[in-house]
Amino acid sequence: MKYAVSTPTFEGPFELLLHLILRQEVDIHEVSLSNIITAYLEEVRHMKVIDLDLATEFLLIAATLIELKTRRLLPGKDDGDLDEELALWEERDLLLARLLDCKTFKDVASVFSDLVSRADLSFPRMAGPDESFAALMPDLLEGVSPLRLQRAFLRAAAPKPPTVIGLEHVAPIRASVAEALVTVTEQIRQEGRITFRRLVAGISDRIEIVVRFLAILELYKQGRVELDQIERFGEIEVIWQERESSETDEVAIDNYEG
Amino acid sequence: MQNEIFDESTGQNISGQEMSNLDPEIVRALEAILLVAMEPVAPALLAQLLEIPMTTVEALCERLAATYEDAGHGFQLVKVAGGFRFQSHPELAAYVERFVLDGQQARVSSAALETLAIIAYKQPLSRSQIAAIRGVDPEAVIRTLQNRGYITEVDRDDGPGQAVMFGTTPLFLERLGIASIDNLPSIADFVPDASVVEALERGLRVVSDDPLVPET
Amino acid sequence: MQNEIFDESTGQNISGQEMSNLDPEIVRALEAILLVAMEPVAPALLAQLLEIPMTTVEALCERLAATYEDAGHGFQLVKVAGGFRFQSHPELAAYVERFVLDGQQARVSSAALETLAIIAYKQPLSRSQIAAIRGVDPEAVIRTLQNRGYITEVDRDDGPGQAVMFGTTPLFLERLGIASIDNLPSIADFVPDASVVEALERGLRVVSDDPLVPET
Repeated sequence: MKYAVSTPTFEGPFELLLHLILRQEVDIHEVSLSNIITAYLEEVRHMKVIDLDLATEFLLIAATLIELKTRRLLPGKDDGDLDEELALWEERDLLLARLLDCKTFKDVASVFSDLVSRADLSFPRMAGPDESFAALMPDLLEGVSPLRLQRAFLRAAAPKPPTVIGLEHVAPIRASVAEALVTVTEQIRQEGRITFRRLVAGISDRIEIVVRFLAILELYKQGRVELDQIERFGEIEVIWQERESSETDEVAIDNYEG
Repeated sequence: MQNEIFDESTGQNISGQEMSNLDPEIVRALEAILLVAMEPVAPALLAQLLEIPMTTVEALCERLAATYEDAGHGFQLVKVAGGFRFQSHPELAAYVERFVLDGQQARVSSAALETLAIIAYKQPLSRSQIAAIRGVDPEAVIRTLQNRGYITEVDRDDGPGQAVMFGTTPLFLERLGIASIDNLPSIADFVPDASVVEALERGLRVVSDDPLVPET
Repeated sequence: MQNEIFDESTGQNISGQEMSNLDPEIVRALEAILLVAMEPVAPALLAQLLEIPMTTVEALCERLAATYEDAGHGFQLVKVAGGFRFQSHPELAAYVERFVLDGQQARVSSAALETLAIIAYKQPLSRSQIAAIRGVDPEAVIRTLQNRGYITEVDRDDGPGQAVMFGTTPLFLERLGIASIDNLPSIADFVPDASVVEALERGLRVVSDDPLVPET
């Protein structure tokens, strides 16, 4: 779990999201998903070293947020696909439930922390019986053979299995937001106007698609592209915005590797 | 077992009576045993060793604890992790800390505390259930907690994967200085209040920002 | 040493005066330290920790011991091996024996066995080397093993920290039914984890850097 976040208190994506939402709690009517997404991506960007599994989690949450956001921005006349609608609601509810859980257990943890601090003020007596009882003490090593001891040693000194599982599956993520930025920038610039569907054509990995979406969002934020979606859940079109100065030509790339 | 025979109040009365008839040696024996114990001693074991009812053990220990406190001793008798033990009085922590130096308890990180919180209230539960709540791969934290002896494999899931199920240990109770898992505050006390729920709901609302559209 | 300067009665008189000026907290602190101590605590160390003269420590301990005896407690404070310690009162030995025989859990934990194995194969080695291999604070386990007489301090490192080095005892060999440590099954073909090798090689340089185990 080697990662550092600019605010080191965030252990995971829920915690970060929770913080970002509750920070705006002062006036709940001011809570804005856009601000939250921006802040969220900002935090993710500032992570110095990022664990791959964790990166996946952060990105999946980001993707869900963006999905909610896109849905919110769209006019509510047309009802679209009911299934997709329900699925989105389901995802939102799931996220909400997780955030509530996260908040609950954070509060419990702080109570635990108080209990531990209090318990730390007392030290237990552990000296045991004095030596006059030594002969009576049952032998802890009853039934322990030299062979069992050897096995215990081998167990203790053996190389530990790597903690990260399914690495091969998420591995392509490592540099892909940065790479995706380069790739999509090139593609959009050439085409001038391109659908998101075409930008992710041939990519089957959900994470890769999320990463490309993030890349486009980044370009949108930088004012390099415009986004257009004619109907809800319809094609998203990405339109290149030509600039006068070439000084910003070099796209600022988020490097998730740190 | 005792509870079947005595209810709480009667039990206490009876042991009050019993105590006055008690051989003073029993009280001394109780002190002697507790002094040599290396971990909290369960009342059932004390009852067996001293050949007195468990309710009497509990009442005696409580009385002893009060006596020590009243006399202003530097040690105390407490019930922790289901048993009784001697420990230094928290008010003397500053002196004892100077003395034990390297016997100090390792700090518990906030990640570890949060994972412990989840396990304590939802046990038994599996790695993936923990991961789902934490939103982070809990493997490293689980291993630390297991190594420290705060959690243990308590079961295996019946399902196809036969996932390992984790639960808390008596050592966890000791670390928190509580007698039993039942002494933890109810999880209901921790459910976020309405304003938090509302803030979260608003933060994640799906419907358009258009004020004309009613929100749910 | 004190006896050379003061005879019993004079010593008591002098410290008697001093004691009346004593903060009662000092007495409580003394009790607290003695309670958590694993071994007899030398008066000199107590004097240093409590910031009082050694004569006062001796007098205080004697007074405490008398108080416990008069109050008929099941424990006593005695001076052994040049230090003071709590122990069970000899009159209650029968109960303590019963407790020791029936009460203690007589199975070695896997954590204890692994630590013992590491010490057996790699001795002598320090706390921090053990910690580095096990990846956890081994203090509690070391204490248990030391208590049971399976390991002992065999040496002190020459380095700046003068870390305590642990090794196994003749009792350990006896319990395992082997004549010498060389009779343990070979681990020659075994390739240990890189971190283990590193921990052993870095050896005592780890000591001073490792915040887990403050050595002084």
